[in-house]
Amino acid sequence: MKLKRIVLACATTLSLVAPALAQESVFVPLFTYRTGPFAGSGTSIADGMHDYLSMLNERDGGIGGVKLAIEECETGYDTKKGLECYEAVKPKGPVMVNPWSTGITLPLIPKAAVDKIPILSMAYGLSASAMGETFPWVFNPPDTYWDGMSMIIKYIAAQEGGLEKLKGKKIGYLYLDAGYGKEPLPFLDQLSKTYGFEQKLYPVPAQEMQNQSAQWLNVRRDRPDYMIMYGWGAMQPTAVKEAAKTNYPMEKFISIWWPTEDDAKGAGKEAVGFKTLNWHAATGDFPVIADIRKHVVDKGKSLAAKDKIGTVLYNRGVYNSMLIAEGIRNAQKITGKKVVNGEDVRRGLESLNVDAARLKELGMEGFTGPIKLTCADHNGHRPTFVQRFDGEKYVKITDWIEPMTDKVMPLLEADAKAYAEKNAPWPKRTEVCDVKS
Amino acid sequence: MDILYRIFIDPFVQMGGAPDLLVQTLWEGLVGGVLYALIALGFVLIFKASGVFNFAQGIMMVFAALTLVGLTEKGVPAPLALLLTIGVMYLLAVAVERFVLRPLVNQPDIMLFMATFGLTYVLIGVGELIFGGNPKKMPTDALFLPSGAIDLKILGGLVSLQKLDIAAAVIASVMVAGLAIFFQRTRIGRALRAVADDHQAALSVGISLNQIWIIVWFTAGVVALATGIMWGARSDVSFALQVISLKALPVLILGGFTSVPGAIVGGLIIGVGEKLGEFYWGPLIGGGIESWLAYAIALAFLLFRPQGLFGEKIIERI
Amino acid sequence: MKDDILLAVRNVSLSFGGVRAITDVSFDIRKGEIRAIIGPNGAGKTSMLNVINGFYHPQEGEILFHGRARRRMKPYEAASQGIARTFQNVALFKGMSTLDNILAGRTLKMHRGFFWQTLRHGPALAEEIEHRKFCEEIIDFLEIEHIRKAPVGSLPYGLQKRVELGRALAMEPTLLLLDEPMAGMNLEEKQDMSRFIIDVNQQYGTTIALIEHDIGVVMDLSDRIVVLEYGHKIADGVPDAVKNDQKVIDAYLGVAH
Amino acid sequence: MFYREVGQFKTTYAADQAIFPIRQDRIGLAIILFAAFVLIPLLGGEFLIASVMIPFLVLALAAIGLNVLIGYTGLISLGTAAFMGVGAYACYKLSTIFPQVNVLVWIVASGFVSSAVGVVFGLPSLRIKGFYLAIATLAAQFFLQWCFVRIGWLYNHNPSGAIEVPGHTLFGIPVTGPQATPITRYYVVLVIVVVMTWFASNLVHGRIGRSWMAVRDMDIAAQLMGIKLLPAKLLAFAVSSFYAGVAGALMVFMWLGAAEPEAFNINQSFILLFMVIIGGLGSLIGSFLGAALIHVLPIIVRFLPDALGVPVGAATVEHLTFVITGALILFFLVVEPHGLAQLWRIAKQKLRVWPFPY
Repeated sequence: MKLKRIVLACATTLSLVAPALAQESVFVPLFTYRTGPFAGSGTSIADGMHDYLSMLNERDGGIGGVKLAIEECETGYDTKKGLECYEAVKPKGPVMVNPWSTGITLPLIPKAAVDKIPILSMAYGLSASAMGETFPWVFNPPDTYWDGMSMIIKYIAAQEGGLEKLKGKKIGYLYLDAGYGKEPLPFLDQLSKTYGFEQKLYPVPAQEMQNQSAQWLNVRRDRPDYMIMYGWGAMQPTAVKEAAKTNYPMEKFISIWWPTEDDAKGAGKEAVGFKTLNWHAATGDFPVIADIRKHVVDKGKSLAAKDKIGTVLYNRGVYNSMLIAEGIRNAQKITGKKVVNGEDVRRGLESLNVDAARLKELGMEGFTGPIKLTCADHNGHRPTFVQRFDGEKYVKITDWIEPMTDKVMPLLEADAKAYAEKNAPWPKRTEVCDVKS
Repeated sequence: MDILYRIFIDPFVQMGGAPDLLVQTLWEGLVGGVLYALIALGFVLIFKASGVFNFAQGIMMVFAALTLVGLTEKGVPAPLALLLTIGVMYLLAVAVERFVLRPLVNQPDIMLFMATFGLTYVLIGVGELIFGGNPKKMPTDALFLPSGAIDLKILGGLVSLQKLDIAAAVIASVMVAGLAIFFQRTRIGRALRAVADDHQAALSVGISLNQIWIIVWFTAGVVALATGIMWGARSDVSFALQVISLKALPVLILGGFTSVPGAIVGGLIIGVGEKLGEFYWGPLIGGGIESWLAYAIALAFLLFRPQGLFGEKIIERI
Repeated sequence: MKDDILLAVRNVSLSFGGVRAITDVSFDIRKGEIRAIIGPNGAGKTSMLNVINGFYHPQEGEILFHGRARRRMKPYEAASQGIARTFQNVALFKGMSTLDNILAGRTLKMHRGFFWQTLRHGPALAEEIEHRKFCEEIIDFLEIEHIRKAPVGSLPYGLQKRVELGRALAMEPTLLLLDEPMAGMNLEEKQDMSRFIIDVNQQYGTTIALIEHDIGVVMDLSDRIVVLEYGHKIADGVPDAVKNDQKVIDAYLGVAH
Repeated sequence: MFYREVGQFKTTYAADQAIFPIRQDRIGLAIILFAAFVLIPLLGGEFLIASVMIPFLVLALAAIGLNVLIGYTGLISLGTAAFMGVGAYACYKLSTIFPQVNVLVWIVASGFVSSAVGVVFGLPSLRIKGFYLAIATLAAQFFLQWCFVRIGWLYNHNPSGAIEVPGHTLFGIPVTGPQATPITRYYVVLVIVVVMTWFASNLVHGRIGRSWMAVRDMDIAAQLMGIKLLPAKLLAFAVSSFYAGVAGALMVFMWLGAAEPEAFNINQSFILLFMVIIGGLGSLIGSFLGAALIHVLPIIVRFLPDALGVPVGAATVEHLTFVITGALILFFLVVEPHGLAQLWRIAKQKLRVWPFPY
């Protein structure tokens, strides 16, 4: 037992030493996963998040004259390590956490209100947490997975010439057999009944991500008119390859917003035509990226590989950090404080309003669309577009597609209510509201 | 009644109704089975010669493929990278012999088994440390592996055979044949068989056990490399492959731990069995049963024939 | 005379996949005697013991214990009827101490269930201590007090044999089977072991069947001897009779038939 | 000097049959318990309690369960995490179906559910052993994990597919959910772990423990002692799964707060196996030492370079942890196959004769 005590002693001292941070800074921890089975996606996201915030520090001296203290904590996409990261950063007074894993987000949701640390789970996590009245501390802009599904269906309908033309069509749904992939199932079911299309389900178990031939044999048998994918990590390149092998028409294969360029590239020329949703650009031709190059990358302060800058997931990291930064800036504006805390940033995020003019100031004109959150709506339900893989990169091919918010909202409301009931006693919202919608 | 119909009749109706799909399913199963068989082959080689149940065989496959891809990504021409990787596998064999097998000789089997867990973790760590954890693409063209498919218009439908899969089957057969010749015809091969039969006997004819272990582990390493290339070309090379490689374990139960033909036949049975199961029966219980079906087949097998397909009946001596 | 017989082997035949190990052997063991089974290597002696305590099930013939016939019996059933055993190559529980090995022999005599075991207080502890006392007596008897707490894996061979005997005695057997109890021992150790065997037989009245290669020891120790060769019984009787039996002499001297 | 048993004569077998016959050991145990119950909650920071101590205790409990199977009975299992999952899901279901019963009751009750499942998957152990059994337990691992994903009833059809822990109270104090302070949760875990460790210690030192070890060391001879193999092995499976199940319930209810099926994946099973190997097969203290080492190692590897002022990338730290874990396994197997527990024993032996080793 002696060894244990020594080890514990070490850990104690370390946890006491660590919070010795400069007072005049805002602490932003970044949970990242540069290791583990999903490192391929995680590395780019981590770099994008890190580089944008570093750029603000280098270029502007932080936000509102306060430096950002950025600290990465490696989760390896593992829930247990993620919680450990949370406990490790908690004493240092983080203004928010970005769990970057649904598994880590779920246990943090009830803690957020108690620890006064807002959660920004950008387009992942618990869909119902879009309901700000039930989840005042959780934000998941700009879309939920249900929004995503509705936009894919709308895109498919547009190809067919209208929602009523979906009748009698067969739509296949290939998904990671985990909470994330299964979440849209009830919604898809509802849509199929409404519009009269037939849904075909192809679950891929997490440990069989790279062994999908059985699922694709089923695809061959069922011959769906369109395929929708909610994949993750190594599941995505494997699916694209299998689609090519099965001679599935790539133009009719549409994914939610997670695949990278590399995921498609693996299948070579055959992957041309593969489509994904997105809400931001997938190139580096924007002033904001130029600034990152100038202030961070060229100074050797970035871990990112040069050719990954401006790719889908790098830009997603940038977008995520933009939300972080704007939330902090807003908080400063509302409270008049320079050094804001978690409670302030919660208000800042809730009154987030990044309009076209603000995007232009940020050097993100055309990079993404405006977003506005309210106390009731912590998501935004922003439109997305479809991008098509051209063999090298993704090219935007549609205009903005609005989600079926009218169909999604009742589900979200019901889910939020069910969550609060199952987790009774769930606290009633008492937090102040700065922006009534 | 309906449920009985769907379990016992409907799948066969489907098979008869679309024979091309049945053939395609069988083919996919066979190809998957060949890859399982190759991993199992590595196990068998090592188990026969050193009595070690090498849990790290799966990770050796990933490690070998990762080394190859990592080197080509760093700009090494593919053929040279292949040679270098083979060299790395040799060094690995030497290191394993020196730091794991030699100190643990005469320890209970279970100790050696657990040591290979340690080896697994070391290999994962070292591999990621050097080459990073991102999934990597296998440079199939540079390795002269074919791509594309042969589409056969038979059975009133289409059966599509990937050239890559055909190549995998051919390479696997060549490798098995090569190993068979190696074991039957060469001096070292005969020595290896002698070790398998009796360590003492092998020592008495003047063969160094240490050398034999190195050779066996190296051979298993090369088999692992070939498997890694094949699987890496089908999907990407990443550490997530390791969990799939565990499927070689039920193959071993079917084939027996010491039988090379057993590994191959077992691999094919598991490969075909799980594809048929997933394709025809999986949808009945929600699909995704592939993750455990192989183990269930093996378990059922264990209860009726614990010694495997080709193993000899074990008589307990007291 | 009938009541006198503890165990009877009747026309037993045993084969493994066509290889005959024992062919039509019959003999009996009387209460309280020391019965030796001898024969050259491969004569089927150990197989015979394995049949008696239920490891092997003979294809033909039967075993009567306490006059009751049985065909298929599990080893633990044999144990619960009072048949204990030592092995040719010591089969101790190597990871456990001497004391624990001997206590393991008391398993059948301990009855406190799972619930009390988890508490290890009250009845369970009382039982544990009661059996500890019994085992200490055996330890005293076998003169192995000094290695009470030592792990048996590290003990010298002679002592391991003694611990194994102790473990068998802890079962308070009615019939004790000893498979080469003196193999690999020096003269002094053999004398000790002989003394223990005789003492066990006389003090506790335990019936003993033993296999031994040292003919001298066998002649001294045993009341009656059965001789096997190639799975057949070739002689049965008191030591003097067996010693002078021509077939036995031939078998041991390797004279061709 | 102070660690001496000289002069401590045992006059009864009762004293000698005690689990800690040497007085200093009993004092040491008292000190450890004092530290665990008083010092750590008093002095430790929230991080130490929530992210080091609670996980350590939960993992140690699971490791004890696995050690019963591997270390004491010699049956290899690669499916411990799945049995933890059974406990966790059972506890979730029981506490949502009967919310009026205290959750602590269900945490213990879920152990019995896990136990029952463990016995079912332990049945093949009669016919197969060694590596074969290890592979058979993989079937349990993958099948049960599939059930956690596929059977919606198990997670009350939550759209997230995960089980979430609502707040429960004990005597008005919140013990689960976000309102429960780490100290409260720590005490709950600590009490359960201490009591269950005491039970385990009693079991392995008595008749049942001896019959397990007998089966492990020489199953043939064990049968001759009147030990029936199947009941002994099944009991080991039952007890082992019970411990794993309670540990799993504690993991979700007291540590994580919500869990997806992935929390019970095969890597978790492997990590528990490593804890048992490194800690020491067939040693309860070893289970604690192994859990401490494996759990704390990544934390140290993460913080040490920082503390020393050497910046190391987060990814590198993770990779290094893998290498070090693997190397430690090899090291212990080669140098000290009985694990940390044996080092502990040797240290005690040295202390016994110190300062005059001859």
